[in-house]
Amino acid sequence: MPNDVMAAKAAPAAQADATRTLSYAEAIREGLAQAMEADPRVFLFGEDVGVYGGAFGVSGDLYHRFGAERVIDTPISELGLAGAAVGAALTGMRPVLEIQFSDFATLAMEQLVNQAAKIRFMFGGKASVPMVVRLPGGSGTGAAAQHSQSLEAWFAHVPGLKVVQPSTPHDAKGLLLAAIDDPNPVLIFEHKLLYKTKGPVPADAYRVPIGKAIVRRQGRDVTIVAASVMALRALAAAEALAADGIDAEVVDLRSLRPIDTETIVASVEKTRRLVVVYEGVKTMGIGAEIAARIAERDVVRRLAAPVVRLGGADSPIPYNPVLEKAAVPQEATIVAAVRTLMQGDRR
Amino acid sequence: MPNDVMAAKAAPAAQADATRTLSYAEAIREGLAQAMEADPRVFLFGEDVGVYGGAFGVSGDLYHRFGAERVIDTPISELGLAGAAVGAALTGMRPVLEIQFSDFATLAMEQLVNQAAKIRFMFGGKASVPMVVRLPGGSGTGAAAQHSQSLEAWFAHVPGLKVVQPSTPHDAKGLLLAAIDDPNPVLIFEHKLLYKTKGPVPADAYRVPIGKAIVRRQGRDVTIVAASVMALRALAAAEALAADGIDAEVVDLRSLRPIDTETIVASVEKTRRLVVVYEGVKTMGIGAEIAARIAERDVVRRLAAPVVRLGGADSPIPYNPVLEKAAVPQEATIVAAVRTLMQGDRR
Amino acid sequence: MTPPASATAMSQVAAAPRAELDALDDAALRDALMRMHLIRKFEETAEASYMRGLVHGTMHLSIGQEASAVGSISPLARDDYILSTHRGHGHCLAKGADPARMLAEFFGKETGYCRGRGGSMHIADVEVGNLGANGIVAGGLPIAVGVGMSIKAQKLPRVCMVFFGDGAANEGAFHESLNMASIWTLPVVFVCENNKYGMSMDIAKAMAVANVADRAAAYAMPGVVVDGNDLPAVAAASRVAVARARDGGGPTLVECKTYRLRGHSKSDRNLYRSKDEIEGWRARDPIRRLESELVATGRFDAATLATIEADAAREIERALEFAKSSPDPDPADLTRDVYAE
Amino acid sequence: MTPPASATAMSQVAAAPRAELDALDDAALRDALMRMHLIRKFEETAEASYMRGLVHGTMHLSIGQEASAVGSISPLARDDYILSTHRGHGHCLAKGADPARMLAEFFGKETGYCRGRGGSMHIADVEVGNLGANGIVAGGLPIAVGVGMSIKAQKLPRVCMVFFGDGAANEGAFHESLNMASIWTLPVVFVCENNKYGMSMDIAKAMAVANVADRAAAYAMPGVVVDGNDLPAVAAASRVAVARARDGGGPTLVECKTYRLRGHSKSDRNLYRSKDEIEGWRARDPIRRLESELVATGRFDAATLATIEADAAREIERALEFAKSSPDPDPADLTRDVYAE
Ligand SMILES: Cc1ncc(C[n+]2csc(CCOP(=O)(O)OP(=O)(O)O)c2C)c(N)n1
Ligand SMILES: Cc1ncc(C[n+]2csc(CCOP(=O)(O)OP(=O)(O)O)c2C)c(N)n1
Ligand SMILES: [Mg+2]
Ligand SMILES: [Mg+2]
Repeated sequence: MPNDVMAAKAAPAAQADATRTLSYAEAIREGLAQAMEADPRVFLFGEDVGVYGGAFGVSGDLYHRFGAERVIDTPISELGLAGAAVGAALTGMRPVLEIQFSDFATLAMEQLVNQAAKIRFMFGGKASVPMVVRLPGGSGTGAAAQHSQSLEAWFAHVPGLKVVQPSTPHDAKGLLLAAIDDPNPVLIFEHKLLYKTKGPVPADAYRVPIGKAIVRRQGRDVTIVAASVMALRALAAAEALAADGIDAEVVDLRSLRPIDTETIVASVEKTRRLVVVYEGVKTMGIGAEIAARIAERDVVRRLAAPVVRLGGADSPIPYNPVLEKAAVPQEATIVAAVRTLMQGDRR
Repeated sequence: MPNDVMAAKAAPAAQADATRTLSYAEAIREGLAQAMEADPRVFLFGEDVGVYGGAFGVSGDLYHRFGAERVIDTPISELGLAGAAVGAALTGMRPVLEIQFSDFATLAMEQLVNQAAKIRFMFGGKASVPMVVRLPGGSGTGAAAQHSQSLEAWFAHVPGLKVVQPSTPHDAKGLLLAAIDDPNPVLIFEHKLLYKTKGPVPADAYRVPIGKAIVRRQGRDVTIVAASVMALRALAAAEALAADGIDAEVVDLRSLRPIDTETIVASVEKTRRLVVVYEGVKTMGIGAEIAARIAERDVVRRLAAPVVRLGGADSPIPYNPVLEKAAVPQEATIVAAVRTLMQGDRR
Repeated sequence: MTPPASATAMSQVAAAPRAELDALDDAALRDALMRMHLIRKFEETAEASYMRGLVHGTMHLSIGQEASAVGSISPLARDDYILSTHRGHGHCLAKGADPARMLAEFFGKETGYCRGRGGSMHIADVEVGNLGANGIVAGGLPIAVGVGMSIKAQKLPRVCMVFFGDGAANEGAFHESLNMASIWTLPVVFVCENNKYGMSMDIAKAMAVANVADRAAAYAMPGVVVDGNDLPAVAAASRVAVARARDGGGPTLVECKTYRLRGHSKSDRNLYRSKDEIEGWRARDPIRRLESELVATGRFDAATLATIEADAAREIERALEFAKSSPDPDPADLTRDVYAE
Repeated sequence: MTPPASATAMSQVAAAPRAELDALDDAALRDALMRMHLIRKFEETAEASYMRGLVHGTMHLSIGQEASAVGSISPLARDDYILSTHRGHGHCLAKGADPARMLAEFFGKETGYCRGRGGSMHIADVEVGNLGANGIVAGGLPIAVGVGMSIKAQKLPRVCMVFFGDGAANEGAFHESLNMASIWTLPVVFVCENNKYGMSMDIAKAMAVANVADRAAAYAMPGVVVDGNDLPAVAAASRVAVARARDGGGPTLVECKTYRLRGHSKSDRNLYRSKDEIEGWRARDPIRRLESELVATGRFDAATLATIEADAAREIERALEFAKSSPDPDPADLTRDVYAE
């Protein structure tokens, strides 16, 4: 059912027969390969994307298929790499940069935020910076505080950037191809826990539009807005809640900049209840913006209950696996929160 | 009147006689001097803070008063400087780092976010990082897109950091001294437009507590939450609105991490209307979090109108002065938004 | 840092023949001198306009550094790229910008290079390969690496020249960029304009080596020190570096020792340097120095020099008129150019 | 990079007398050998525990690099500081950590050095001056500058030693840190453990100079290359650098040429290097090499060596028992140590 909704919106029926089951990592690799085949301007670079095949195996055999000049192993120099993407994009190329863990974008903020995002505007519209940055993020792998962050909200705050966060193999490929087409800098937050998840992926080089959320599950009683791995947890929670007779609608954000406010508002208009689920730290995380967009619209006065935000704990991600799980929303957290919300016994 | 409220909360009456009128820059300088006099562990460092006296004249004569070993001119190496603050703080010093423009913190995010904010937690509580970073921010000086940002929301998203944003000379000094006392990393976002503004400043080394907002003006009809220069614009707007018979309450946030939710909620409980004013980009700016904190509390269902967020435009800060003003809320913007809100004819 | 020995020597023996000067024909010299005058007069006019409140914000003047900008850029073709700095008016004009559209930008006008959105610190002139000034110290260096990768990937016969200051050489971006340009043999020329200070910080306090160029060895790339106030010398050094880059030889680090005669920006009180030092360098003004040498060697006569200077002055007057009379941007367009469609 | 010539030579002529070995008395040698065994056995045990699912996440083993850690740290006193890396188990043990509390940390236990919050990549042992491993490549380098400033400001007779890899030497943080340490003459020793690869990236592709130590000249600081698999040689080089730092002479960059015999992390398939290369380096195992030399020179007999190794093995067994039997943290404490009060 969720996949039907998705397919109807994103993948034309004609390709249905050419749809295989791929992992998220394989889907991204296929997208990269198709982009490189179609356009000589596209190249992939980053730490260990070549011979090693990428820290998470995403680039895999691309180095052998496209050669060392289009799949480029680099020194460990994140700031320089981000700047190199800017320079290449400014002068006719379509660079795709992998930043090995999204946490290391902390070293590249200057180039991403002061240069990539602003050059077009600062130059009065006379240049554009069509670059893509892939950033594996999120917790759940025991990699501790410096390798598990969910920093996407920072970038959603920056005009000039686009930010997407695919939750399925289908979207991972389609959003990547849309990002490579896009004349603006696009950041793709991939989730480490998703790389091995599988799903249907059309064989052709389809695009998933940037800026459009998708209703993964239709429901009457409550809207759950989430993205990335949290969208999958929300879907699982919705199935569990269905057993209780609670019919949850699940909106997968997919894009964090721009945000598809219309889809969210339409859903909340219907359900009159909103739960936002996100892995980033709760305070100033993406759920703050979703909640605010509801709070500033008339629908806020028709809510059956206050908005519920389930975000990351107010702490760095701990190493211990039990603590690590406790630090971000899990399926059970979502189920419990929605049950409480529906029962109306709120804090 | 606003000052009465403030003085009552923050400055003991006993020091009233020793209160002078100082500029915001002078108040910070006095705080730095008092901290350095009282504690040999405190030192100031950063680009051009010495002989030059600071890019905005904040350190002034401190170099001559305390010498080159406690007021240290540095190379242009923001990442290294932030790390140096971490190392000094870890081993017994109380460093105060000036990052010449807050925009350059983009180069220092790694050390601020991965190291300073997380070391205590990652080490299981066995160390602390008592460092202060001063960051002049904001627009209004014609310095264009790379020297005018308001990035404080990023840091408010990071557990382990504290973030303050003083709007008056009084708070600039008092929050600085509290920050230097604090055993955690504290970021102070100063506003370039405020450095020359004047106000009453007690002579003693008083503290303004981190984490406490202040009601600058009491009112019945609408709550305006703002910080830094926007708090002053909100106050001015409130006076203008009073002429229309609209009685606005103005809450000056002062701390962005932690946020004083209680003060805000109490005010909104009373006025049932909320306008959040902030200079950072509207999407994912600090107003998103304030709006969300209301949206997730019961008071949301008693609002007389949806929340209004006035934030920075969805663009980098332009150079042209007319565009530059148009890119962030001004007094007139606030007045107009509140009038519309009170009239009830919302979008 | 006292003025480089060669500079002192040169200002006295300008009449002696030398290869660097001989390498430039009359047209090249006329062009170089014209551009140096344009830069000087442009900046003087911008400064006066600032004083009169016609320009807001701040600006960073390169008065005294004209030979470095013009000499370095002289071997570049129109489709070669440059990346410039906050002190970039000279680079922009040397690469061929129209001073009228530059000044219009300072005035915040819609006719400016950045339609009033960028101002002095972000002037770009993409059509002639100027990929922009930069408000971030060392911000252009990593971008140059990408431009070099792009040139190489597209197999174009182009070169990218990136300017930065002595202060910028202590940013991490410097290190990462020179390293990448070196390992990938990119067609990039790194030009350090060492004017002795990073704002108020004396280079002698900011780094422990005598020359920024000494750091080239850390990247196995040639490092060249040149008297940055000596136009023929700068042009000669740049020619070698540009040829090397264009021929696939990889990057070079060229350091031009020069001096800014004005303060760092409009708020500088010069507390960190002496009047004597400033006057010492004023005596080595790159424009007057080239003019003396041209007269002393008999290449140009005084009348020719006067014509060149007058032409430059007229050009800048025209620019000022254009800037003043140009329209302001429409605030309704504020967010128009944030994203490309 | 073939193994350094001295390494090859050394493994053959270990019986010849040499100053580096003579400089270490029996107690020092016993201690060094003990620590190297501890590191080796600790990591083998950690690896086995990982395979058995007792440790989660990932870990970066330094098997093969023990001489570099132990030799470098050998001249440090308890109150000297170190800053370590993601490949930091050796540094931690060499500085005096209890392997039981380390292993407990890997097991995520409340008795671990970081109470289970940090894991392998963030182990710190502040009481003995170990300011922590670091998950960010080159992340410790800027921190070392601050520690150096702190030592100097407090006029303490201490030294800070910061470890980093060859890959880290291409981060901007490297450049900024060495520059600041140099201009301020800080008591910092920079130890680069050059194990030939940054993850899969061969140093020969990642930088154009032959040695990381060649970059020291860019900061006017001594740069020393040492055979990192030769404990007495590392100890000797470190002694000089530490003494220089302690005596106010400023920083030194010491480069230990070594090799990691295991993969980069637990997910490495070794696609970027040959079996031959690995085996070539295995023949230069720093522990066996020191043992051979000790026997050949008659310093220790085989029985003594066996005792040392057995002692180390017992210590690690005890550690494993401790780690296994320790309690887990209480999830209710999750946010307890985010802020200091
Ligand atoms: C990253 C960054 N840090 C600091 C500044 C503030 N700043 C602007 S110019 C400057 C001095 C730069 O010195 P140098 O590179 O020598 O260039 P110069 O101004 O001498 O031409 C400083 C500190 C900045 N713009 N960017
Ligand atoms: C800033 C940053 N970039 C990338 C990584 C991922 N990473 C971890 S270790 C490593 C290789 C480091 O190489 P080197 O410095 O030589 O140390 P080694 O692993 O060889 O000991 C990489 C790329 C990281 N942890 N931090
Ligand atoms: Mg300079
Ligand atoms: Mg290595």
